[in-house]
Amino acid sequence: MTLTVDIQRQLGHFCLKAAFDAPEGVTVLFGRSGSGKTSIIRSIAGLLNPDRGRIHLGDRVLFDSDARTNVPVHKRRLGYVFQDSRLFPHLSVRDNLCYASRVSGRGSRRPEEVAGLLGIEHLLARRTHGLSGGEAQRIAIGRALLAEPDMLLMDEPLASLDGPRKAEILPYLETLRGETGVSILYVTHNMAEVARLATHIVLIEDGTVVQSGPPERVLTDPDMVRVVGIRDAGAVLSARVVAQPDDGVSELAVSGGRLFLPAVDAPVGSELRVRILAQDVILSRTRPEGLSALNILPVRVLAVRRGEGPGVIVQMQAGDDLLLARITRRSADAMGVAEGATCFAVMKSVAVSQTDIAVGLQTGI
Amino acid sequence: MTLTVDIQRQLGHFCLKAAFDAPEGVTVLFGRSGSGKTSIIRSIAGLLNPDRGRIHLGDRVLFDSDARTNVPVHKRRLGYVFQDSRLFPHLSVRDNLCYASRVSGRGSRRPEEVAGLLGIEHLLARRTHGLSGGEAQRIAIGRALLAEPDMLLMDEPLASLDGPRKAEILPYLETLRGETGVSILYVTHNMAEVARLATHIVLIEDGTVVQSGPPERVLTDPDMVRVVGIRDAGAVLSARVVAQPDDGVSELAVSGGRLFLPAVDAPVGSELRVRILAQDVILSRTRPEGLSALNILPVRVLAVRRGEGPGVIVQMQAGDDLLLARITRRSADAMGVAEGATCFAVMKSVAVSQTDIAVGLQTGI
Amino acid sequence: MMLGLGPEEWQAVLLSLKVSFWATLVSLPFGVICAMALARGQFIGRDVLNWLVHLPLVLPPVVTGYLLLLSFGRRGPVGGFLYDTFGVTFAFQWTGAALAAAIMAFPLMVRAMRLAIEAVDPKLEEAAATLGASRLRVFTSVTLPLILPGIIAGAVLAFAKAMGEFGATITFVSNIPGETRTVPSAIYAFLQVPGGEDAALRLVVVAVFIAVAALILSEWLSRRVARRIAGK
Amino acid sequence: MMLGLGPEEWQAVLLSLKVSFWATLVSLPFGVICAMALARGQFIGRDVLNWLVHLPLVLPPVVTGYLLLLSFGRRGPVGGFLYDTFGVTFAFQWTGAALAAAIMAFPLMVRAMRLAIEAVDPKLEEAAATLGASRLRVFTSVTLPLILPGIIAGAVLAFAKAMGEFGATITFVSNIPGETRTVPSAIYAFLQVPGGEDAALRLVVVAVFIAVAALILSEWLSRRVARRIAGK
Amino acid sequence: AAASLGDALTDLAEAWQAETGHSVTLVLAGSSTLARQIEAGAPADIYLSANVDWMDWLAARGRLNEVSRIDVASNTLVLVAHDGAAASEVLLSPKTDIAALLGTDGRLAVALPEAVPAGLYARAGLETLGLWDDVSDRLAPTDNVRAALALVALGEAPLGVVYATDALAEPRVHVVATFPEGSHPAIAYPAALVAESAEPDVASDFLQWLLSAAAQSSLRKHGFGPPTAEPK
Ligand SMILES: Nc1ncnc2c1ncn2[C@@H]1O[C@H](COP(=O)(O)OP(=O)(O)OP(=O)(O)O)[C@@H](O)[C@H]1O
Ligand SMILES: Nc1ncnc2c1ncn2[C@@H]1O[C@H](COP(=O)(O)OP(=O)(O)OP(=O)(O)O)[C@@H](O)[C@H]1O
Ligand SMILES: [Mg+2]
Ligand SMILES: [Mg+2]
Repeated sequence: MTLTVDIQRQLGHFCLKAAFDAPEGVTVLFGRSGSGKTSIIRSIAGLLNPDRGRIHLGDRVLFDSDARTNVPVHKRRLGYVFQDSRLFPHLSVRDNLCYASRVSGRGSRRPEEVAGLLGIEHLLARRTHGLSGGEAQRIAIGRALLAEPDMLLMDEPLASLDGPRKAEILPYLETLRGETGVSILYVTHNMAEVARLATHIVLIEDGTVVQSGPPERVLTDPDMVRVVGIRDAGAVLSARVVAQPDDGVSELAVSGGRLFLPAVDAPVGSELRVRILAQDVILSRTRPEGLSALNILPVRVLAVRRGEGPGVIVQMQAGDDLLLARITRRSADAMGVAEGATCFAVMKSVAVSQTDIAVGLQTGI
Repeated sequence: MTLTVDIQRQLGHFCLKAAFDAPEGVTVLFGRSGSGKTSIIRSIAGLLNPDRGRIHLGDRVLFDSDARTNVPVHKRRLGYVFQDSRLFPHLSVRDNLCYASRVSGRGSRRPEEVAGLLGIEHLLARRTHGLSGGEAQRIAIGRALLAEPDMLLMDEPLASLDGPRKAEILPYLETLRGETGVSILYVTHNMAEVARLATHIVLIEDGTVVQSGPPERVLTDPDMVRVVGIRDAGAVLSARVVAQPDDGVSELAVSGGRLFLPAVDAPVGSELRVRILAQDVILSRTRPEGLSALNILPVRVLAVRRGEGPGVIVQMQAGDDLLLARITRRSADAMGVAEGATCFAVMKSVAVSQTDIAVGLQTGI
Repeated sequence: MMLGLGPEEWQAVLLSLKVSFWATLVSLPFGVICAMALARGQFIGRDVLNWLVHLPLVLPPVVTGYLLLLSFGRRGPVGGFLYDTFGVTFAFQWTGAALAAAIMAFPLMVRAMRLAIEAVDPKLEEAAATLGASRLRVFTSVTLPLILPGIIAGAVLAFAKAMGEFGATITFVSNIPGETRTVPSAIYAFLQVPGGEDAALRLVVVAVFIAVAALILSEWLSRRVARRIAGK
Repeated sequence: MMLGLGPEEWQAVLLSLKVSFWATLVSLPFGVICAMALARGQFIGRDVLNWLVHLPLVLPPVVTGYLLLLSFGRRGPVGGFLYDTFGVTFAFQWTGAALAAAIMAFPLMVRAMRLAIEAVDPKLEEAAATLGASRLRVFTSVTLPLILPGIIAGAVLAFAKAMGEFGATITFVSNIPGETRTVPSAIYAFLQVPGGEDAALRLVVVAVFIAVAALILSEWLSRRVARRIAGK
Repeated sequence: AAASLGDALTDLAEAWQAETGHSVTLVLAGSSTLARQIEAGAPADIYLSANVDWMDWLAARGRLNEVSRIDVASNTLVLVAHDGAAASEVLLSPKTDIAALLGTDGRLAVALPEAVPAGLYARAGLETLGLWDDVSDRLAPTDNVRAALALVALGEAPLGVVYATDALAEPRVHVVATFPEGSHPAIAYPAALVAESAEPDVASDFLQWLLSAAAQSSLRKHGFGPPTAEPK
């Protein structure tokens, strides 16, 4: 089910004016603190009324200022995991989980099952006082899941979780999507979560959508570096394993050449995604000598963006793929990196980001 | 000022029994959700009374059950940044920031200065309603900083911040420590923050301290992988830049050999720290051929830990340093990796983690 | 018998308990509805409702009683209507005493509940709505449990006030032994006759005892409930 | 003059305003302290304090007035002491009327404030303490502003109740024109004589008008303050 | 019946019940309250008032069986003092310096002189004696005569004007003077059958019985005088 959003709303001095589609899969809303992500999600959930606009989910109209449609919150069938967990203090953990099925009959899953997946079985009989931040948030996620919504709205749901727990829950969210076809609209600051989960990205800045599309495209737009943050900017490329020789170094084909990665745990022929951060790419006008086995791709410079600070962002074409590099202004000038120039991109580090086969193989989150 | 903690407290079924020192610098409390981090910090702040034990800060006794000392919260001179921001709703943002100096005369810094550093100047005149999660948390940080405490207690202060903002605030925290000598006790789930900030690590599990010490040692203890999480486990090594040849590949000396990293932005002779994740290290009994330029270090296996799941964790000695590798059980068996075996560690990826000179050079957070 | 209460005095005590109990119980739902409307409602007449509710607090009880007599008396418009259509009569019956007590206690009840409702975090109600709870379900499953301490406080306050109510009651339904002579009326009667002070004092002690018991019970209940709804 | 109030009636109205105003104002700090003690305190005698505060609610006003007379009268232990040491006397003075009104209104005031205090998030008080605020500063800089709506509600409730207080006042300080004849006492006097209803009605209208004005003012104030403390 | 007759009537009711087996239910409240309630349809058989005006008021509204109207008893007005020694017997005459007896700031306790019967009688008596102007601004008017008595009993007021019956039963006051006959209208207690009485025959018997020697002697014990023959 595709979610279509086109809304406007004035909040104090802040003007929200967002239009985007969230197709099936996991759409990540990404933007800096205060950019309006929560306000958008609240509008979709019906907790904030847009001044005007439309919100459709599949063929259901949730809101339409022209047609004066405004489906009440409880009929929208959306699961909302709040930034703060908002557990009901007067109910036990189990009753919190069962809340949706109690009030609306929604949801046929047993709470134990979901609790098991979230590692909160031992809390079921407890009351909510004294729960740790992470425990509370896991219960909140479980509660929303058990409502079996058409779409899950998640507002930084994992921010208070520790790494191992995050890593455990993420695959469950993926499975959930695969199993039930429920789409997810996901707000996060965490680029690793984006790379891991996103099938679609919406970049928000100052209340407006500045870019949206598949991660491969959005993340390699040099204008987006400012929004994404320099440390998180980088490309996501599709790759195929072409050889797994005995020396433990796997050979991957990308559209622009070959990459060599030690011990990629996937059979020859599998498709996967690799993530190359802009800060891990350096440029050279000549093919570096004596470094034959380092990952080097010939590229053509598409754009050079100077930001504040000493660095520049270079967008390059490598085969059919786009790459980003962040180099110092000084070396950019010295090397004569400019639009149209051809050079070589040297990758300090390449991370396997997501495969279609084995979900267990991702980089650390 | 060193903080010494040795406390016990029963919380429902949960038993907190923690003893550790937090020396000057940034001590990171690291542990899974529900392990008792917040409870420890609350005890230090005086918000939770231990059943028995002692808490000293420098030569000040904050709590001592034997001597019946229990310094009241407001006299402890500790700044506390809560997991939830806890802004005062009846005060403007500016008045929130100035709260400490208003009630206690503590703090001589101007709020504008701190607000500038945290990017919240434009919010100063506002009231707290409608602030985004990140805005609120930045104000909470500013409020605690402006109290000019002897030690800052920070409970996942950056969890709700976006990457760029985090990256902006972190150096400020470092500067702050450098400038004022204020020590920080920092709770986080985020391994990148740990690697970036920690001068000392305390690992908590189920309410007890399982390990504490400098990051180099704590993070390479194979028993700790369970606590740290497999994706975040890894070594931090001290390195020195020994050559910066023209081809753009810097040569770094570590105690166990040489590492080659493209374009490390530091002059020859500088000391820095590199971070090598366990999952980025593979092992080979023979020196891999045809891969001369890859980073390969000869190592001796110190310990092999089998966990649940298909992987094993191998702790190795490389010169004076310790390394961790995570390999599959199958290959460990096939290769005969066992205590005392010598082999070669192949690094898929090495990240410069922290230098003594340039704080701007760290890996993405 | 304890305190040496005579049968007539016991009668007054039991009657007071009955009157106060029913006054509280019957006005409870109205109190909750009023409090909700005042705390959350956005409607014209909200202010009018508000001061109507508070009227019995402001008026001297005698006036309230007199107004009740005028309207609910057997010849009053409301009383006549109720009598003709339902055969219900308040005048000079214990039900009338309960009505008077309920009306006098109503502002206290509503105030207490209203404050409790205003203290409920709307974020929790939002969360409930997103989980599929209709407005009514949100109210019954989240708001109501969370304001329980306020409701208890309101009810006990109303009960205590009903126990002490005198002016409106005696004016409305007089002071008929066994029917409308509640403890305060009985105290009044004793104070009116020479030498009745001792009997009055005995009744005062009983009244205080009952009220204190109710308060202690409610404190305990309230604290238990408050603990529960704090998730402990 | 509007409503055709005679000078004596105006005198009663002004006196009632004065009495209620001072009764409310002077009892305000005590109310806050009591409410704090009851809401947060952990001390022996807490329950005793609680029911002492509630006593005037439960007792028939006449009894309260009589007890006041016994203790605060010129020959009562408290009254005598106050008179001997400070020369303060309550008997037959408007101050006595204010005392009676304050005591009758006190339970209402404390209840309202206590509920407000119990609704304050202790997390904010914790945060204030970590920022260096002593207990007292925490109270004045965080708790107090946050309970302002509750204080206003309590004060207005008390004011309204004081405006309507009759039984205890007349028993304690009798009904002296210009000194202790408040509006309710005046109304009572009118109702005692056949044909006095019209004059009583005029005063009732005035009383209602004043109370409604106070309520509306307080609603408005309360809402403003509530908005502010919600951070809006 | 008027509340001030309560004690005596209780004895009479018991006596009559012993004699005839018919039980009597006494409803005690202020004369005005009862009159209004009977007007509103209260289920009463006999109205016994302390006040001729309210009797006339009801009669004018046709609520009474006029023929049955009788005076049951009479009373006298006395001046009482708290301190027997200080205010030894005085003779009430136009020359009496009541102000001096009151001391510098003492007050004269009376029932509301413009409303309550005892107050009306007291005012008339004082006016006749030419003392009214001396004391009119030194009064402590109360809502009923018992409250005035209590003020004197507690020593809050040094002097008071009350019924002889009240003074008789209160050991803490001393009768210092009796108002001369004729200084005020005769204090009569009229009684009549209520027009809508459910059991007019029994009620009428009781009314007649009240004039019997046995009943009258019982009333005498309580300090009441014989019904004045004076036509009303
Ligand atoms: N009621 C309001 N009045 C005034 N400003 C508001 C209001 N609600 C939201 N804002 C402003 O709108 C902006 C967007 O807020 P929002 O909570 O949607 O941000 P966000 O993207 O979710 O941020 P974060 O990642 O920090 O949670 C913020 O600058 C906030 O201050
Ligand atoms: N008052 C209490 N009663 C019962 N259990 C409690 C109480 N307070 C804390 N706990 C339990 O103690 C454990 C530690 O809680 P704490 O909040 O310190 O964890 P944490 O390490 O901060 O977790 P997180 O990273 O999720 O915030 C949790 O399992 C929690 O449920
Ligand atoms: Mg947000
Ligand atoms: Mg915590």
